[in-house]
Amino acid sequence: MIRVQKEDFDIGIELSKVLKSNTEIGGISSFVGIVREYFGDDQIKTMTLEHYPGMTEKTLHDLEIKARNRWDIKDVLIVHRYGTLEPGDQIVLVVTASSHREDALESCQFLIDWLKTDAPFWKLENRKSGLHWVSARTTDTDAASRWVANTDD
Amino acid sequence: MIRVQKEDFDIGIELSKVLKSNTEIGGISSFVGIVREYFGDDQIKTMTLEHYPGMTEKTLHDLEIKARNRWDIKDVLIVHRYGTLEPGDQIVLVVTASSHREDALESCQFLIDWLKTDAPFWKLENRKSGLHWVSARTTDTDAASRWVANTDD
Amino acid sequence: MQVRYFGWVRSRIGISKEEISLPTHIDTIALLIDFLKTRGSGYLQAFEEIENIRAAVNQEIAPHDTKIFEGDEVALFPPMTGG
Amino acid sequence: MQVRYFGWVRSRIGISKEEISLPTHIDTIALLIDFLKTRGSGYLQAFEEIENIRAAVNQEIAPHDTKIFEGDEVALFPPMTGG
Repeated sequence: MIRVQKEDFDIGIELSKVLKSNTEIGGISSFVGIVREYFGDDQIKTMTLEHYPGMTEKTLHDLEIKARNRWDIKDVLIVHRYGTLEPGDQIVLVVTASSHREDALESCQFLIDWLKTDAPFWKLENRKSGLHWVSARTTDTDAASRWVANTDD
Repeated sequence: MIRVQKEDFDIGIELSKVLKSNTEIGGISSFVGIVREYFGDDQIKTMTLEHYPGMTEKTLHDLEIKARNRWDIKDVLIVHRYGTLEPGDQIVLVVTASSHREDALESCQFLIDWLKTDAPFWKLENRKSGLHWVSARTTDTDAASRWVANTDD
Repeated sequence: MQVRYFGWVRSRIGISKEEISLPTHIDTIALLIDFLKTRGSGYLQAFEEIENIRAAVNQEIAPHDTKIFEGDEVALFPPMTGG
Repeated sequence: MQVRYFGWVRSRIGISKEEISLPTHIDTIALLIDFLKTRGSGYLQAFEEIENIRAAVNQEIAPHDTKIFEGDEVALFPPMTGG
């Protein structure tokens, strides 16, 4: 399941819903992205996430399908927030559940790697020094593309 | 931090404690191990975790230190239960928090891999067909040892 | 054609979407971008680093040589920073 | 010496720990195991697959050729299945 929302989420509640969805689950992997308080020495006051409604949902849904095709996973949850957030706020949640931990762990990492490069979000930081758009990191593209190189694993 | 306990844990509460521990956290990875309901077609009624008190705490603590030395992580939490559990019950929780998602994701996987092979726990399943000790899987040993081969990454 | 802008492409141009009547020879994303650059300094600034411009046609990522048609929804934006 | 058993080593032997007075020539884990195997069928069964017996000396994993001394706490158990 995927959700794109302004509201915060409660990881405990989300995980217990995933757990109750299936009795074959042996492991649940999750990742939460958090707004940091500093960019180097420059304090971040707020971070605003802009996104492309419609395309975002489509992209997250496609990523869920890809993960389900590649790993033996019993459930997937992606929750991505948009709007203006503060340091310490939760941005994104990825949860994958499987009978086997390897599938849960790998698919969670796969999803977070691809969200970085493929989900149509743009981050504007309001820092002490002024407004700054967050740049895409080439290391993120590298992290995502290694899943392409490894398709035959 | 590490904890070995009979009691269940609440992931939401544990994660929010980790999050509040440090303002430099940009990502929190977690893994929860769950008692499955079936071994093949054989229903699992309960699973009893026996452990070696003293050595368990020592081993988990050593694993925490190893992870902190190898990755840039701001916080680590390992909670491992013992005693008699039922299908759907939580067995173990590993949480790693970092400024960067790669460090959080990798260190979480490292810890769960090594817990499988190095933490002195033994699992006795009470299945429909009778009592069965859970065997160590050679794939678990392989998963743990790849972290040794990759030390120079 | 509806054209949408996001991220610093949007903030440099100053609007988030507009209706463009495509001149008939403008039939790829690359040509659309060249056409938009003639519309003012905001556009020029937005598209100055062409290697950092990503595009979507009807909400699917598309390379710059993709053919575009009058009824399409085209979006232009910087590399995405999700997650 | 205190000797502790876990997992199916414990359930086959039938006790979880015992005090053993070490004969002087028993100075490694491997020799301790051979000595224990003379104590009855539960012990024989517990240690029949020696490649599946792990040991700890004073709560540290130790190979079978590790020297042991009277005051040590030695534990014998199957491969661990944590996590």
